[in-house]
Amino acid sequence: MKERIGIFLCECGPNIAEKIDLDKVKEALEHLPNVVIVARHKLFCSLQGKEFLKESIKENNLTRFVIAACSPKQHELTFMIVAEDAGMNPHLFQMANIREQCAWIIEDKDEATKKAILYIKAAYKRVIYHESLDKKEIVANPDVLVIGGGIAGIEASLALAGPDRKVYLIEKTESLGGKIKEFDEVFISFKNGQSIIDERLERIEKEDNIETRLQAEVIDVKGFLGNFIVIVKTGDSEEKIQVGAIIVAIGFELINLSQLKGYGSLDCDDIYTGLEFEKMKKEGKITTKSGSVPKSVGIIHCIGRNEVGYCSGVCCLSSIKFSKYIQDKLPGTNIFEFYRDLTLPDKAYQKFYENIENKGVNFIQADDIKIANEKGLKIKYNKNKSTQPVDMIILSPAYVPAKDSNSLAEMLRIPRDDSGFFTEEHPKLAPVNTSAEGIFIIGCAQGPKSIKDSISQAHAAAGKILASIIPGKKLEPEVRISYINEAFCIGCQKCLNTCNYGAIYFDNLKFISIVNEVLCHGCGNCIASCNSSAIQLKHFKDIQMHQEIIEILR
Amino acid sequence: MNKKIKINKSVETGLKELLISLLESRKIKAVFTLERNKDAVYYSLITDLEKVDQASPFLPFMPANGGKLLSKLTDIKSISEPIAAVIHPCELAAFIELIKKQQGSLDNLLIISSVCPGVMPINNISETNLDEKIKKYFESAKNSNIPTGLRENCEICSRIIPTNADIIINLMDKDIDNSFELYINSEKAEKFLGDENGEILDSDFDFANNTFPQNIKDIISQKEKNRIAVNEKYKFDQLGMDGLIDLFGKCIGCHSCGGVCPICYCELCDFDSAEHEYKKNVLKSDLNSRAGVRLPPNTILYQLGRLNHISTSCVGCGMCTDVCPVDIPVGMIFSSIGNSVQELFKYIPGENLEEANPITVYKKEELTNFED
Amino acid sequence: MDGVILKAQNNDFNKGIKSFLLSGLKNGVFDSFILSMQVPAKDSYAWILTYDEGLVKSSTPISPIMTVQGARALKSLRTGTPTQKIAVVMRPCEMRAVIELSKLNQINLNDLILISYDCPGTLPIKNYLEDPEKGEEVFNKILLDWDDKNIRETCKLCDKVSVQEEKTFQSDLHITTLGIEQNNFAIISNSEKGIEILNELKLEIKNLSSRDEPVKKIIETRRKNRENSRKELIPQLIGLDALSEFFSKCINCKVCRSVCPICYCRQCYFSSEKVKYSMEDYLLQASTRGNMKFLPSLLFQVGRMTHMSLSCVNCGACEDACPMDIKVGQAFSYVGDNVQKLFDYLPGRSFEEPLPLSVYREEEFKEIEN
Amino acid sequence: MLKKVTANSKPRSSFNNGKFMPKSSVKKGNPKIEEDFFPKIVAFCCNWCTYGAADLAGTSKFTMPPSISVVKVMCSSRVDPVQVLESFLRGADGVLIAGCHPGDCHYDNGNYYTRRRFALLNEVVQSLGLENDRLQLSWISASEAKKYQQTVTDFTEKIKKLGRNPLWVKSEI
Repeated sequence: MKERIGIFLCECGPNIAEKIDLDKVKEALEHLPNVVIVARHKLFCSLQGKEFLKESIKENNLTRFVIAACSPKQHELTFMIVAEDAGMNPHLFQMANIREQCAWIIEDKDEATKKAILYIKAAYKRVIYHESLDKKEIVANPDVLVIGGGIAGIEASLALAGPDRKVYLIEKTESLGGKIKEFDEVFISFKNGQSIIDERLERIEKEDNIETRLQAEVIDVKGFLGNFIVIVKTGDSEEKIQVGAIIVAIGFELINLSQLKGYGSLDCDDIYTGLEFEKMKKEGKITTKSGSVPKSVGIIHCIGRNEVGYCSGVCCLSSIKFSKYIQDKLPGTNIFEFYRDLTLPDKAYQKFYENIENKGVNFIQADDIKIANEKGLKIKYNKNKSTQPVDMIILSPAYVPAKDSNSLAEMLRIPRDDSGFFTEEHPKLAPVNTSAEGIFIIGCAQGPKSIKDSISQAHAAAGKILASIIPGKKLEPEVRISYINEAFCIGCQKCLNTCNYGAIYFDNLKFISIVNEVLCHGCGNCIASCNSSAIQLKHFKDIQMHQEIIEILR
Repeated sequence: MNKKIKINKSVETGLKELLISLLESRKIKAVFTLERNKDAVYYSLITDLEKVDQASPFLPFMPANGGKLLSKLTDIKSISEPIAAVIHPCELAAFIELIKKQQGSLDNLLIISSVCPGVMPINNISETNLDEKIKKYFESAKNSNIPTGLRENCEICSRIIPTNADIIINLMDKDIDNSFELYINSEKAEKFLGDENGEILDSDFDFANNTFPQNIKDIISQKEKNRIAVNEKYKFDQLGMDGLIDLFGKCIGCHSCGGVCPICYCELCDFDSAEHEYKKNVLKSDLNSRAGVRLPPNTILYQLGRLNHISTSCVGCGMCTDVCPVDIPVGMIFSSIGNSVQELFKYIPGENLEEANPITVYKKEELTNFED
Repeated sequence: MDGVILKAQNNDFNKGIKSFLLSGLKNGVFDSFILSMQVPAKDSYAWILTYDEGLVKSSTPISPIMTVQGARALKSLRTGTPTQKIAVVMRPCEMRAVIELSKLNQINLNDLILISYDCPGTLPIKNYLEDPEKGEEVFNKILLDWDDKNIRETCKLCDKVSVQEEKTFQSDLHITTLGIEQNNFAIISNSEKGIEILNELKLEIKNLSSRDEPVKKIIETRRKNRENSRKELIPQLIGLDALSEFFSKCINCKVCRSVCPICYCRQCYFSSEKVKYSMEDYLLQASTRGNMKFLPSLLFQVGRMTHMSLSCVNCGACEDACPMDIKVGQAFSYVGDNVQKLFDYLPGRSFEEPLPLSVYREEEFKEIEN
Repeated sequence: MLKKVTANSKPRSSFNNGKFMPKSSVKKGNPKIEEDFFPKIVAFCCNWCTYGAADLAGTSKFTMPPSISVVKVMCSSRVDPVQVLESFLRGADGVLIAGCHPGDCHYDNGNYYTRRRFALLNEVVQSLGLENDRLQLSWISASEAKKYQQTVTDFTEKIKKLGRNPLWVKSEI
């Protein structure tokens, strides 16, 4: 069958049309071999645009097409669907990005036009070598592994477990609940932390489809979305668990106070971290070490903020909550809250703060807190010019990543940021995903979070999993993947070494390498490792890149 | 079409000026011809008139078979604007053979060739007295003698007339330093050439009917005699197994002969493919039956196999001999055996674009003498 | 260094080596051999795999020329060897290529016993072919006096001629003639496997310190040769003008690649459709320059360097085979030295050293990022 | 469009001396220095980071010299040194490989391989005395649109100073 190629130029409203002379572009493309139509439209991603594209494909019996518009990151999927609607394989088109890479960045219209022509010609040369790719389907295991039995992990487990989905909840310590158990009261309901957990533990107990492993840790992870194989070590025994997705909810730790310098003496009596104070409150009496009731309390925010380089964002609220504790239990105590900046987002926080302040808590902005133990505790600030003696100090140290995050990141092959927290795939668009498909990060594992946010994230990740791994429904892995030209492969296995996914194996009988289509992620590293280019990546074949290079260098 | 143009200039000057004028009038876009730079000689694609000056179209060397190169130039798609190519008769023949295998196209190519006195082995280019040698070469050609120091293959090549070229120049012409003649051998050539180039005369060559002046005929018959003499020297038909082993015993299996061969156009040679790899069990049984096995194996199989693949199309250019690292006279073997195969099928490679390669067609009543 | 001393009557090392090999055959430490042997027409040498005593006796383990680089011969056993204890006698540069190809899974070392020898270099094939009989005579003299007048240019620059304290190549056994008393030669165990074999043969192991001085001396001479020759080579090679002239003679026959042991690919990238251009592409190129060499050769030459220079063992096979006498071996060895230094890698030095491009460190090459 | 560049005149072949020499009617050209030189730069950008940065730079309407032509690859490790070399020999005045910062590769470790391969290529090119300044490896994450603009602009300036890729006008290569 003779190839019939269409080229479509999107005006993108005024975005492209005003910056690129599309008539000139059209003229330059019309004579290309096998091009049967060059057409433009105001907005191909609009309803009418898509309809126009679909009809043009049908009317002209197009076998392939190029669409010059915006970034493929934006609308490649849109046009794939149109192609499919028009009855053609959705992989037989190529986008040329003439908006982000021409119209919007090149000032001179002539230059932008020239460049657009080069890009479109390059896309035309590439599309010739595109192949129809068929969807692949793999059966996905609906079960989920949740690492970390804190509030986020518990919440996600509860949301996910059901008759056709098992959840394995892995907890390092001897009990579920995490840090929240240690909170006496939890903003905004001022419910007891333990009771919040207890409620959930009861539900977990009743839920047959949650299997909990306490004092357990993950020691190996293999596989991919839909088919992970995880080795979990509980005590001395190891077990193999097969799941389709993994949620990481390993929480946080407080920064180690001994690492901190410049705050003066942090290791004196009557200095407590927030968690220690919660414990004291829970036990019912707030006293100094000598057993007396404190007359004045200093609460210091932002401990370690300079060292970690970020605002933990949740300590302000809990610090203010401590004032409430003290006001409730020990009315009349002088309370001093030292802060650098107050972080009080959300609809309820500001009101809470104003309320506390009105009740007589002193809020003092200070950047240079020093604690001295000279005949009683003293908080110095304002370049040592001001001094506030207190009976007790409560510190709000920064949240830092949990200890296991490093080894876990390596096992799961997910990145961490400079601070050591796991990195989400995109801070706005994919806040609970990671770069590894099927692995999610929620709660404080990805950065300091309030309980509320942790729970939201737990639900978000659960929602993502529920929507993507539906029992009985099959998954569609990447189809633009590597393949091997058996005639050219000589079996040196360099590609095996470079593949990060174990997606290439060696066939001992044929003496050649073979690509596992499900495991391949389509990065193309193997191709650059193969000197004879026996291995190729669909849609990024050597010949396509070669053609593209020639075209753009014209 | 039996016409020729007489140009009153030395052959090289005249040809270059002609090419320049064709470039200048934009009748052609580029010239494909030999260029020499110190001790390097290569085919060059020239678009700039000034650079035509540097060309050496008649330098008696063949750095690569021009037919193979033209195929690389035209195999993706035919040329859109005309190009003139100055090549040797065997290169043209190879090109035509390649076109029959869909590896190129003559469209828009203006082929200029010469009645060929032969070329020298490629490594002679570095010789110190080269200019002297070249001078002698042209002296001999002018006097209708076979120059000395040619490629062995050229000494036995009788296909010295490029009957398919558009324009043919006779280098075996006494007067060549002062005037030369361009034979117009196609309609295409007529489009490019006219009165403005020189005096139009009737031709003394009849390429269609193989009628040539006596001096050319003499050279051809001399070369045919040479071929018979060489056949007698090598006795290819009486080699026997030992003779074959002696002949190819040196072969190191580098497959370079195939690499430079214009007829070997395959992307991956069958003999380099996995099929021809020595398998463990074969090796084991070979070793059991023979006591010794040569590594790498199949050197003779490669030679004989390649002979089977290309002998009907072998043009005897001798590129293979020139590059053989162990000095096996590959070209002589292939040319001689190729010649007998071609005689059997009455097929001359490159003679006629329309004529199918003999092993791609058959007649019901033929070759019955091979049946028992 | 320690080793066993063996007899070689009339300084005929080949004979001595062969009787050592045959004693190994008798004792069952070897069951077959891969050796160099004169071809029937007596004008060249070829590799032969044999278990036959007669064939071993007529072989020439140390041959005057390098026709097929040994590693290329061994590569044909890629899919499996027919026996388990094959003794392979090859030059140090061939050994190094064997090690490299084993890392590329082209040679399986399990069934091979690698035996290297002190190599004075080889004759240029072209010189040898002029008069094979005389060539042999010349070479036998070189084996004794190590005079490098008649050996290949690339061999004159090779400092990896023998084993020494500083490891430069890996083999199992090494035959040494340098610094050993007349009419004798010695065998050094160069690996665990080698030690086992010498033990099994129950040979007396002696100290061979007498060879230290001569080995050091020859290595020094070779290094000096290389330094001097580089001085000459660099202005011919480096810089665009020099480089393009250096390769302007190249006729794209790719013989250099065909004889290269490291170029193991079944299908070369540079002969594939992946580097094809259309007429328009060529014309564009030609018209910007006015003229262009057709076909251009620099992409092939420099591209091949990026493909194989990390593993280049400087065996000189390419230079010996080049019909245009381009100093291709010296050019590749110069670039190879540089890139190998960059990655602190020496091809063939050890079985374990991984190929530089198959591994990485997180902290490295910061200086090349921008 | 491309301007015609005349290569340095080379010594004539001795064969052309004397009688075979045409009476040259053509004038000799001198190498011209190009005044308004727009370099051609090929930028191999990884899909996840640098292509994203380029998109963001576009969306942010950061103006850039038209010199850069982007070739999208899924990962910078897809870029074969030979492709860089090919771009270089095919007339690119500069070649940029850009991907995710080390450690941030979408495929975990691809860019470490990229860096090794680049180091090799760089060394080969440098060893041969070709202008390795024309090759650049940069790490630009998806959010670093400003850095992308800066890199592209700086690299273009650098190449402008270096002038036309001399490889492109050499006829013997």
